[in-house]
Amino acid sequence: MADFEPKIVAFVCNWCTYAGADLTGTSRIKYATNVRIIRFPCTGRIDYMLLLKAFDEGADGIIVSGCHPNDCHYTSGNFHARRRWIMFRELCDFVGIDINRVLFSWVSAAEGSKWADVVNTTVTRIRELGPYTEYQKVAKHPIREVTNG
Amino acid sequence: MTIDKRIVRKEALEKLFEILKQNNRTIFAPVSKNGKTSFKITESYSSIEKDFIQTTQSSKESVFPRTEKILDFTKSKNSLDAKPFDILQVPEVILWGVRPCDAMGMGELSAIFNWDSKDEIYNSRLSKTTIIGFSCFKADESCFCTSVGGNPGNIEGSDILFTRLGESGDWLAEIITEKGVAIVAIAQDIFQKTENQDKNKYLAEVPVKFDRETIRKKLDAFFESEEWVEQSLKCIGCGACAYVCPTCACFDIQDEIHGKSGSRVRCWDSCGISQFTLHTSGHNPRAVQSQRWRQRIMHKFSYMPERLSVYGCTGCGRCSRACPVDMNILEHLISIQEVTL
Amino acid sequence: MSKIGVFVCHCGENISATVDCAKVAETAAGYDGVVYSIDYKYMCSDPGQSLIKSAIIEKGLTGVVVASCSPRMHEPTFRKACAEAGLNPYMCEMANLREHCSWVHEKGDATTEKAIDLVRILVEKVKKNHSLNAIKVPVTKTALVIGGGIAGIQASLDIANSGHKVILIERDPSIGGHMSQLSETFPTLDCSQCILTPRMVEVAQHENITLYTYAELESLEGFVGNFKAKIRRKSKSLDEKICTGCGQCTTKCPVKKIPSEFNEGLGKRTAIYVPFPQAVPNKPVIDRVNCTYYIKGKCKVCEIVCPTKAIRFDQEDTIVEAEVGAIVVATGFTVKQPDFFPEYGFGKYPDVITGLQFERLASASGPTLGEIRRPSDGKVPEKIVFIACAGSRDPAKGIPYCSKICCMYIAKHAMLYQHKVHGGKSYVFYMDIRAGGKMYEEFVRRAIEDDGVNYIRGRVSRIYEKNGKLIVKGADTLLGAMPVDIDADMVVLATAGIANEGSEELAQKLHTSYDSYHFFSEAHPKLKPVETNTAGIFLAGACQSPKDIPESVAMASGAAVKVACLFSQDELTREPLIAVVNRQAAPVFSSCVGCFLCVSACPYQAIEKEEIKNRTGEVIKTIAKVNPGLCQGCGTCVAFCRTKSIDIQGYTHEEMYSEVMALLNEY
Amino acid sequence: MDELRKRAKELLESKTISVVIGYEEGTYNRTRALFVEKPEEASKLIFDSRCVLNLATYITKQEVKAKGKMAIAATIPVMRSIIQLAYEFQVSDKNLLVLGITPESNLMEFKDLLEVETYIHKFEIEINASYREKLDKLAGMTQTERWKFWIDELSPCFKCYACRAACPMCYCHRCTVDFNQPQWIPVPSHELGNLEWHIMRAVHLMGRCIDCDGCANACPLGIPINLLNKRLLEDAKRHFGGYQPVLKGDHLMSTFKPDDKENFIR
Repeated sequence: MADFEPKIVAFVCNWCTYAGADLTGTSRIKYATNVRIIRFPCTGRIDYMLLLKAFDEGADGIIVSGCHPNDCHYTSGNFHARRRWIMFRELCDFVGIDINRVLFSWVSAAEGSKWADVVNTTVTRIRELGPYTEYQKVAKHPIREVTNG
Repeated sequence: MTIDKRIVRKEALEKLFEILKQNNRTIFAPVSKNGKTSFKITESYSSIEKDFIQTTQSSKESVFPRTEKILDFTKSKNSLDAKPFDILQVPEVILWGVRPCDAMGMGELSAIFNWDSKDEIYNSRLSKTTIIGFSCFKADESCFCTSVGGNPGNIEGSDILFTRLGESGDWLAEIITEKGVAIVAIAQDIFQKTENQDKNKYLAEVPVKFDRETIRKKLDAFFESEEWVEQSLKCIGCGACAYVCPTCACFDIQDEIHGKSGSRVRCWDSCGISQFTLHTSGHNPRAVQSQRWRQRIMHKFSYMPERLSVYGCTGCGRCSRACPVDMNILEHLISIQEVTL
Repeated sequence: MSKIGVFVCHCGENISATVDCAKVAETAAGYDGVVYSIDYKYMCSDPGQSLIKSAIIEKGLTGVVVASCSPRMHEPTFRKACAEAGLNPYMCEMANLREHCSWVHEKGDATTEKAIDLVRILVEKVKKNHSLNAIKVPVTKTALVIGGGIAGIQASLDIANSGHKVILIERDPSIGGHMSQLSETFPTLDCSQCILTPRMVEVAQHENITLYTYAELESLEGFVGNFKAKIRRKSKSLDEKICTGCGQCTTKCPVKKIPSEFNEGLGKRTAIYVPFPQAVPNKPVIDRVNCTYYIKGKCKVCEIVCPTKAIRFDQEDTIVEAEVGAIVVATGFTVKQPDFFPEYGFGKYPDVITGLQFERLASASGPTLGEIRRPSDGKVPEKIVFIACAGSRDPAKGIPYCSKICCMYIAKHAMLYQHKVHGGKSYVFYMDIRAGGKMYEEFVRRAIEDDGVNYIRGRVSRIYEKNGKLIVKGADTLLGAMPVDIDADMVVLATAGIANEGSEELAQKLHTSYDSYHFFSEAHPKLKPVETNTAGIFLAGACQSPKDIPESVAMASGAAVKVACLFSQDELTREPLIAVVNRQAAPVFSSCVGCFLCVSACPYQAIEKEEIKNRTGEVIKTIAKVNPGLCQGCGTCVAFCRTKSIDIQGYTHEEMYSEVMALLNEY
Repeated sequence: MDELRKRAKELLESKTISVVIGYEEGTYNRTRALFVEKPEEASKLIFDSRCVLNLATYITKQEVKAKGKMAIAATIPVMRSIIQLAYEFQVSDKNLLVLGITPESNLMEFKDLLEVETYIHKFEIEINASYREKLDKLAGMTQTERWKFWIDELSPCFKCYACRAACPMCYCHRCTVDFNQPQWIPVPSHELGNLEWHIMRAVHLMGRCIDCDGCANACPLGIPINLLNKRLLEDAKRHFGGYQPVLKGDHLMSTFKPDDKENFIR
């Protein structure tokens, strides 16, 4: 899979991880180019449907990251998020979605190097797993002329 | 044309299946799974369900798929390039094991799809589908084809209709259309000449339960009846009845877009679902389930005969079997016939 | 049809060194809806900004994407620029090409591709953006200050002096708090009451301050600028208007043996009492628990002796409702009653006392009129031992933190003792001496060097009585943990400062958070030390953690300024990035079905019930409604709502969805 | 059964109740919902082991609600649904009287929903052995095998939404699938559309599904979609101590504990 460049979407909160990623920048720490960040106000805002959409549209991996427990700018958004993730992750596993492709993390505004590390670990992991063809086959499934049978 | 009748020996039926496969036709035949029988692309004769009264879903899907592409498009900066679905792509299909009520349903679908404009995609699918019907030697209490102008051995809609000749296990084949003749042509020795046979004694008993003409006439004055409310109170408004129905043809148009390219697809819809008539404004002309239920019955037994001079029901009884809350169409039609205005 | 402008910034070399900015601009120009796309050296510079402004005007842009640094850096800059050119500021988005791309990747195609993606994501988002207007909420320019200690007093005075109304409520009969109990104050040794009482009087006389003593917060509703507070004024069994505070009643009251709270139990008071001579207001209250009349139903001596007939035995608590715009919580702290030190024999030996009790002994207004006499027999102690960290810094005792003030007041105590008891010997057992602060270290040195206080670095294992002496068994860790026994006449425990009782309950009433020790939590440990997570509620003094006087006063003034800032505007403007529940035409009204599961998901109690009524006034539907004053825009409800009936402005379903689509598809 | 008829008759005669929701003999040896408004029709009411349809689905149906105060013949699953619906402000003592039917098929009338709550809390929500087995079988598969299993099981789904319509908790006027700005769930019933529809539904039923199997029974194509909900019930139990409908208190998914345990967030 040398020529395989994973597409990875990162859903992050504005106050901790986004700021943390900014710090990675200001500290000029280098990391893989495969990740694209989408900014949310809080991990509590991250809709599980968006994770599915990312896979639908061809993402090979997903990072979801926010404030450490007790650090949430909104006091408890991340606690709510955590509970949802716990359940949603179980469900995904049960329907056979490859949960190794979704990496959850807490990255604070002060953890610039951790962000770089999170990105690099994810990219390495996804490289090993390869493109998520299993899902994409279903997602990009050409609408069959006759869908029964 | 006078219908040519042939005998097909018990064991020869499988041969016919093989021959059709060799002529690389896509064959849809009834297959059972989770206790439900439905039409699936079938490779082997053995996998075909032989002992069933009726499939869960009708065979309409081969001519009117639940989801079908009608065009592809690509947007570029200030233009849009649309590529309509190429009807030449439609495959040659054999529908094997269709019950007469389903075959008859094709005619009713055709009436709908050719009512105002001619639906090219539908028509090409139908023209490329050969329907091999099998008469019913069994029926259940949901069946009422005989009340809606059909019967267990009805040839209407089939290209070839097989009727099992009792214990012998041999089959009477009625070659009804050109497509039927074409099949015989490629399997000459399977279709043997025969003296006239009376298939009726081998057919299932389906007593007549009501008279559709009476009902049609009655419905004209029935619109405001309380009966609709009575009947539909237990209806939970799903689309099961419409989706298993051989003649329901309502569809929704959806665009599936990925960036600059996408496809426009048509997919089944049902008048039983409240969103069906919901306006953007929030107004819903059919606000309650009784109005939706009324629409279903009126459409099949009043509007269709009126506008398309065909009825929208072939008595297959699928909706009654599929209904999660036991809305039984036969029961309701009978009570409509009996209730005094 | 959107007309989007894309402005790619080189940030000097910062971006252009690794990203091909021209290519980014060029590619963006190709996107549907992009009518203008350009790269420039410094977008944040004046020429850069005017580039954007003129494009908005000339091309009639409906949306702007600035591809430069982090929005956390320059979003305000560019949104302001857009606004100046007549484009709604919220139609401007920033793609973070610097912190998230050019600075973290090497030069190359992959880096430029990423930059292009980041731009495309925001181009697609901004197409879905809506013009938003800042939210305006009215402000009631009255502050509620809870707690009449030095912090509460300072905050009240500062707010009042900035021209705003203040309601100050105090749980006890008099304001003054702990500071009024203190003798002298470190590091200057000036008399606590002498510097406090003028402030107390000022509070009582200030035209902008309404003072309710013997009162507590009953409940609080509303949000920043618009709180509704219910205040319970406990019955004083007295008509304050006609009471002259002559003191007849207190001198005549037959119940004289009640331990005085003000004197930490070392002195006695009567059932109808004024806590201390300089109390404000200087009018008595009847302590119904101990009053003979309330117990036995007869006595009424006070009523008889009262020259103005001000006593009201049947008086009931009254509830005052007040509308306030901001709240300062200054409920202070208390000290751990060290009865959980069986090893120190507190309670068993009357001469083992707390630091606060020592303050009373050393205070001229105290039970001994300022002479250091031990409680048991009134004898002047010749040897006295002070034990630091009694409870503090002791996880085993449940108080891992440092109470901060003890090191200083112990030094002060020892010093006062040395000054008052000539030839007396004083010892201090300590773990570390924490004397950070102006003139603090010097103060401690003075105690050790000039006044000869013996500091012993070590803990005390136990105290027991042996022929009239308190044997303090300790160790000197600086002498290799050599055991030290001192036969003391008196022992003073510097007991840990802890959260006031009921602080947890109060925090819940206020919907603010509190830490694991039940001290109130500040919004940010560094940058928002006086704010809480609830807008409009501020903290002052030791209710946030143990503090000395200067710190409390400084914090109080800080809180006061925050309140003044709030009150300096007639309307509050808030970022409109908040949640809204959709509304539709009748008969739907809203897709919300009113399950109200969102209510528990909201960290701010911002979700209310809205009843939709028909013409005849009957409720046809009850749906959720987000209170724009309370909502902070976290969006937790949005991700939770099944029907997707709540959406959050600035991060809407459509916006976030199109970002994902844009990220992964060809455009 | 006679008790039920008798009580229904009384309630209707005394006009304290305008409609009694129960079961009647249906067609082909099936039972179905009956709405009794006239006392004399109370005799049509039946109850036996065939009565598995979750009648709670009807108490949020506007046409039924419109009739006035409802009484409902409620088995334990139905009662559970009612309590969850009450928690979500969809029914209340004001418009509903519960005629409980105990596992021994005895009538048990409840003064109010509080009593119903207390009663149902005597019974844990238990996943029966045969489903247990199915769940374990799936748990034993590899991720890819599970994926194949579900894609294959769900592919026949033609989105008639019978599962939704039959579910008492799916009372929303506008379901997420009907939300089209953006179109979260593809409308067409292709593999992706089906997968996402059923995942979404399962998520929305977390901490709300009382495991009545109504969805699976309703599915005309016999798709075992209730396995999803059952699995989530299990997970809720493992992670958060399980789910039991209540009238007041925290909702499993809109609340949290600061010490919720997980092992996957780094």
